[in-house]
Amino acid sequence: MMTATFTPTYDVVDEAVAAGYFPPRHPALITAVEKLADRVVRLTFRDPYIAKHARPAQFVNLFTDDPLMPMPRPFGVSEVHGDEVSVIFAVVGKGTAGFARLAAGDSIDVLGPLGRPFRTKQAAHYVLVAGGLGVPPLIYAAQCLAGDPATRTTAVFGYRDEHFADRFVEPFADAAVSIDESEGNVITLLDRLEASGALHVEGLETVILSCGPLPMMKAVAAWTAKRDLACQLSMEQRMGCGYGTCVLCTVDTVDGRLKVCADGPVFTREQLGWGE
Amino acid sequence: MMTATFTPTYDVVDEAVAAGYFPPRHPALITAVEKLADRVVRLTFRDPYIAKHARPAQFVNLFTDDPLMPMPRPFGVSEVHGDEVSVIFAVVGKGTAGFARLAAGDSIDVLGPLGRPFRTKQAAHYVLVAGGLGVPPLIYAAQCLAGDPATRTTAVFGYRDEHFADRFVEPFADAAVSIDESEGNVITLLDRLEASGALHVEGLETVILSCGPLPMMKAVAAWTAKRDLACQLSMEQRMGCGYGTCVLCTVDTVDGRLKVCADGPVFTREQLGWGE
Amino acid sequence: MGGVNMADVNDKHINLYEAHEWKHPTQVAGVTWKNPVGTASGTFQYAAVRWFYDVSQLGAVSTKGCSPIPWEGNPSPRTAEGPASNINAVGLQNPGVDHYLADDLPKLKKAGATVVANVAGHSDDDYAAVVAKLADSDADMLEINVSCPNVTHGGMSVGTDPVALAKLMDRLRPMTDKPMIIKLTPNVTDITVPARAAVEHGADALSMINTLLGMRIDIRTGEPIIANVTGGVSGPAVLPVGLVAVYRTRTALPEIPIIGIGGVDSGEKALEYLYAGANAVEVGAAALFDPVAPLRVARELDDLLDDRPELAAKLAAGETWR
Amino acid sequence: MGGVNMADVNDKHINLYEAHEWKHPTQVAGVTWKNPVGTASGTFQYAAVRWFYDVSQLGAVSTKGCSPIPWEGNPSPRTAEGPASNINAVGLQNPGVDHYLADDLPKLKKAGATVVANVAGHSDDDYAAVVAKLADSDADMLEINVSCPNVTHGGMSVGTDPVALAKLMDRLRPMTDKPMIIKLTPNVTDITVPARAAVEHGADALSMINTLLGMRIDIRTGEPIIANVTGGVSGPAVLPVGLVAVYRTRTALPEIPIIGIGGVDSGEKALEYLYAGANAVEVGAAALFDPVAPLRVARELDDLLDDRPELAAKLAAGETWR
Ligand SMILES: Cc1cc2nc3c(=O)[nH]c(=O)nc-3n(C[C@H](O)[C@H](O)[C@H](O)COP(=O)(O)OP(=O)(O)OC[C@H]3O[C@@H](n4cnc5c(N)ncnc54)[C@H](O)[C@@H]3O)c2cc1C
Ligand SMILES: Cc1cc2nc3c(=O)[nH]c(=O)nc-3n(C[C@H](O)[C@H](O)[C@H](O)COP(=O)(O)OP(=O)(O)OC[C@H]3O[C@@H](n4cnc5c(N)ncnc54)[C@H](O)[C@@H]3O)c2cc1C
Ligand SMILES: Cc1cc2nc3c(=O)[nH]c(=O)nc-3n(C[C@H](O)[C@H](O)[C@H](O)COP(=O)(O)O)c2cc1C
Ligand SMILES: Cc1cc2nc3c(=O)[nH]c(=O)nc-3n(C[C@H](O)[C@H](O)[C@H](O)COP(=O)(O)O)c2cc1C
Ligand code: FES
Ligand code: FES
Repeated sequence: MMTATFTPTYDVVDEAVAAGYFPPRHPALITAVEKLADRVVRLTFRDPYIAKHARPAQFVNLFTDDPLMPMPRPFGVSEVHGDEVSVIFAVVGKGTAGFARLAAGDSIDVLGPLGRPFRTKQAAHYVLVAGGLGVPPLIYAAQCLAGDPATRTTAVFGYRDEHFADRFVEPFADAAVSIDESEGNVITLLDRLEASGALHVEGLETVILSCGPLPMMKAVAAWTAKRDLACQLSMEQRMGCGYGTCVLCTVDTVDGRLKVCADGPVFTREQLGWGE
Repeated sequence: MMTATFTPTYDVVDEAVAAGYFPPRHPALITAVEKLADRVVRLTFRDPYIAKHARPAQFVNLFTDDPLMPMPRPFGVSEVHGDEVSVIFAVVGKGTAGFARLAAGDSIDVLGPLGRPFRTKQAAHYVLVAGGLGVPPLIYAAQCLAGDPATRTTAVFGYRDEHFADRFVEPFADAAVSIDESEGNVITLLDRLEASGALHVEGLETVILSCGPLPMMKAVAAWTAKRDLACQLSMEQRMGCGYGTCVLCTVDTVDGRLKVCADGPVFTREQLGWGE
Repeated sequence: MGGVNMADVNDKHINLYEAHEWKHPTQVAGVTWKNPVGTASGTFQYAAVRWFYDVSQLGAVSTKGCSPIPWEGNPSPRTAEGPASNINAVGLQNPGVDHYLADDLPKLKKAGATVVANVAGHSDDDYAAVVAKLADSDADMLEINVSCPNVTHGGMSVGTDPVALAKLMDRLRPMTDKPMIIKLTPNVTDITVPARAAVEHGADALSMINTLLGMRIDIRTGEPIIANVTGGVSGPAVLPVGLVAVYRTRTALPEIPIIGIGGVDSGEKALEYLYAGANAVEVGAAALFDPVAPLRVARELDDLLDDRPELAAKLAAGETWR
Repeated sequence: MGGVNMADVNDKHINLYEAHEWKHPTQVAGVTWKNPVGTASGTFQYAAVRWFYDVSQLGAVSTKGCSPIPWEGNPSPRTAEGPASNINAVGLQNPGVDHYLADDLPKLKKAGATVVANVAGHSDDDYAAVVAKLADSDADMLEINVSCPNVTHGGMSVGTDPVALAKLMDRLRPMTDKPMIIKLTPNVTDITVPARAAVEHGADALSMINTLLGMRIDIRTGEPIIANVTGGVSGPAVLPVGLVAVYRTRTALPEIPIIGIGGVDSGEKALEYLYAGANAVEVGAAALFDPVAPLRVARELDDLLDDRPELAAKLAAGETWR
């Protein structure tokens, strides 16, 4: 009842931008909510600013409308179509349970895009290695790189069971393979790709971009270290603000404790001191 | 979004009653919300249990759906039609502001009916003296007494400006007069009625039932004391629970500090030690 | 167009009025509670609650603070709302221990409740007078409230002073064999200090937390809303403060039974207290917002414990998670 | 069918990006703030906030606690959510006072901000080392944080001990003429005791409250969510506790300037602090949930003070409501 409905009396995004600032938290109109798998949901909202500016591995803070849960919920952008932005999330707690109950026509408060993206300027063969709910930034990386003739992308996705994201990444990636726990994990796939020569693209360096559970990312880092492949990892940490003001989201790096939200979420294997 | 919508998966009221208990807090469907005057709203909800059991001066706790505001908001029942219950309230703070934004089709959590009603068993001429937002219990008293041929009712309502409740009480009361601050107050009216002889009904004792701001009720008590008329006053106090468990809602009486919610809200002039 | 409607995302329906076999009892200082959920003192009056549910279904009921003679408490208004909280300044109004013994207690025992008799005092003599009368009563446990923030003598002034608390304990302890719970205040720097004083001087159990000192101001008048100016904050907002009190006390005093209180309004929050090291919990302000809240919490917890057999077994044996 | 749609019931639209003439300044220990709203230390970093608004528009900005050398703070996770609150256990991670003097402070001054430099320490020597370096800096005021609950030495251990606090004050006071604010913790029985110690030993102003000790437990694992186990609770939930701290301190120490902190996320809540006796307020956790919250609070308050000329006049003159 006291829920904010989507009746923007003024456009806070435009006003902020016109004054030379980054948009503050503001409501966005939800255009679609779909269940992808057991407790996995894809939510799309209309936000021209975020749609225009978001880069792969950047995330958005979503806010519940329950004031008992005021903290930001960060989610990686998974796709952008026109001025619509999608995220894919797992229902893990009360906040995501609430988001899963939303429907097209509702509104949701957002802040973003936040964080530093994967570095993908270089012409390369980007191997997009994701596990579980690490898929969103890599779907979006595939989407952004799809337009770039100088690069190649291969998606390597590992799931617990349902392959819920294959259909989102396949239209964008040059190649896509996936696996679930009944068969193995992303390392199984990487080994297979290596054996078949599919990792190697003539004239292009192979760069691994990865996101997923910590043990998976450590395994990927180790795997790439052995082969001396460049490896960028998108990290998660509990956040206070998501925009760099509170130092609540640190990760231990060789340069000390850095903010996942503002120094990351993307760190190189070398920064994390992994797999050496 | 996390707002409880009215999709009762089970009927908590029926289950409680079947088990021999009073219904706990439960959602009710709102059927109408109307603005009566500046910052004065009439809200109607469907609640067969409350509709059946409520007596005049009993109240219902309404709850906001904002968990930052968990405390009950008590409101006197103003009318019952079929299984629909109305309250009339002023927008004074954030809770009532939220209630004013509700619309038919929304749901609201309620608990009730609570408190002890006016005692109206006796055949009498009930003079219903209300000021401002004290009108609801007296409208309902008029409604309940309208069916009783052994009683007469005269409504005496005082307003700050708009006479927003006359049209609700007039169908029920045998006589109704009202006034606003530009002209005087309820004492002005009582004096006029007395002078015209309209307070006196052959064979019936005159009993004053009153509700309104404290200074008004004290003036009414003094007025009735001088004339040795019976006077029942419906009191207000900030409440914690509304059903007698917390002792947060006391009023000073000659018998000590009593609970407005469970010993009242109706107290006699004698109990309050007023107007002696 | 519609939102996702996942069964497991929706709240489970529990019919509170169906007969229920309690699956997971607990022990507090040797007293068996049929489940780990009680009511918190001051938010439970039998005369009010009996219309809403069968009070024997709770783990225990802690009754309103009881003084040697009737107390009238503080003037009104006695309450204000905080963000996700209630602020109360009852000031321990109650009809006195004789009334309690003649009326509330026998009715509660007749109804089958496990009764924790909460004891209030303005002085050591007051506490002693009440304990003397309750010593041979039917109450199952005594809970000494040395933590009320709304009285100028006794209450919190004892609970924040370990020396005064030890002295009080030395006086009360020999007076009864009944399990004696000491109820502590969070308005201290380190709650383990009074906790230790209480335990070293004979407390059988501790309950915590009582309310946090707080107030609100009416911006229309610029004046405090509560007549007594300040009151005690309770309800959802205080949950993290209650949890830390239990956790730290459990760490400092591994053996003492603890009743966790503060902001419990769901089985999940009750469970947090149990994981923090409590033997049981009590539900306070939540019962003001919905009379049946304590019973609902108990039912939700009973189901949550099904999936946690190790914790459930410990509780049943009078042990705790940590 | 539709609900009532009353203009006066809806929230007023304030365009934060429009140029605004501040109408109601305040004075804190002789320093003019262009409005009574600052940021609370630890929730404001210029490098992050400058993208969102012009920081010179705030009454003042209190910067992150600054230590003699860079500190790495506590391990992660450092935060959990409470009901209507944030729980933080940063442990004062910061790049040290030299970095502050070389980087943050000059940038803030250049941006036109009124700067309150917040000082952290694990020992009296630490505090003294930082104050020595800030003594001749461009900072407008110093705020000595003797109230952090997330460090084992210094922080709250000083703020809860009036003797230690007096000793620290005696050491720091002669080192600088800059207005010195002492930031106090609510994790005490009576905040007026350290407040008085600070004032009697030379504090120019007090700020309160820092965070309340709290924790959460993950019911999936049974373990504390925060690596450091406990953290500090802030945000809407702590409002009543902050108000009582200010009110009681104002009553005990009628002359000392006070900055009210804790749960401020609207002009109305800021106003409550002013009525409680504060000269100004700071906005903390609210800025985590929306970067522009401090500016919005300032704008809302500026309008609310229009209708309260007596309060506004007092603030402008360096006086307080009570
Ligand atoms: C940069 C970043 C990107 C992310 N992208 C995705 C994504 O694309 N898809 C996805 O499913 N999840 C993603 N996550 C994790 C996601 O933020 C959490 O699952 C979510 O916040 C949980 O919210 P909740 O209310 O359901 O959980 P609750 O446990 O109820 O939340 C309580 C608090 O803890 C925080 N929290 C709980 N779990 C996590 C977690 N694993 N990481 C960070 N904060 C947490 C919440 O944000 C909230 O503040 C991302 C996290 C980060 C840091
Ligand atoms: C028995 C009883 C019957 C009432 N009947 C009516 C009625 O028919 N119509 C009507 O307009 N008002 C009635 N009131 C007053 C009504 O309850 C308050 O105006 C309302 O609770 C204010 O809520 P709020 O959220 O807008 O105010 P806020 O100030 O935001 O509320 C904060 C808290 O203070 C309490 N509160 C604030 N003002 C009052 C008050 N005057 N009395 C009691 N509690 C208060 C609220 O319930 C809430 O717990 C009645 C009060 C009582 C005790
Ligand atoms: C209205 C009210 C009255 C209370 N009275 C007492 C009391 O008499 N004795 C006591 O020990 N605690 C008393 N308390 C404190 C509660 O028992 C409990 O410790 C506190 O409210 C925290 O729990 P909660 O957050 O679940 O409310 C009272 C609390 C409230 C809200
Ligand atoms: C993430 C975080 C970091 C903080 N760091 C500091 C600090 O370095 N120094 C300090 O004095 N207070 C610090 N605080 C306390 C705040 O300044 C403020 O006193 C407290 O959060 C209460 O205000 P709030 O409810 O508005 O957040 C911190 C608070 C938070 C949430
Ligand atoms: S979450 Fe606040 S700095 Fe990263
Ligand atoms: S409001 Fe709780 S006893 Fe009256």
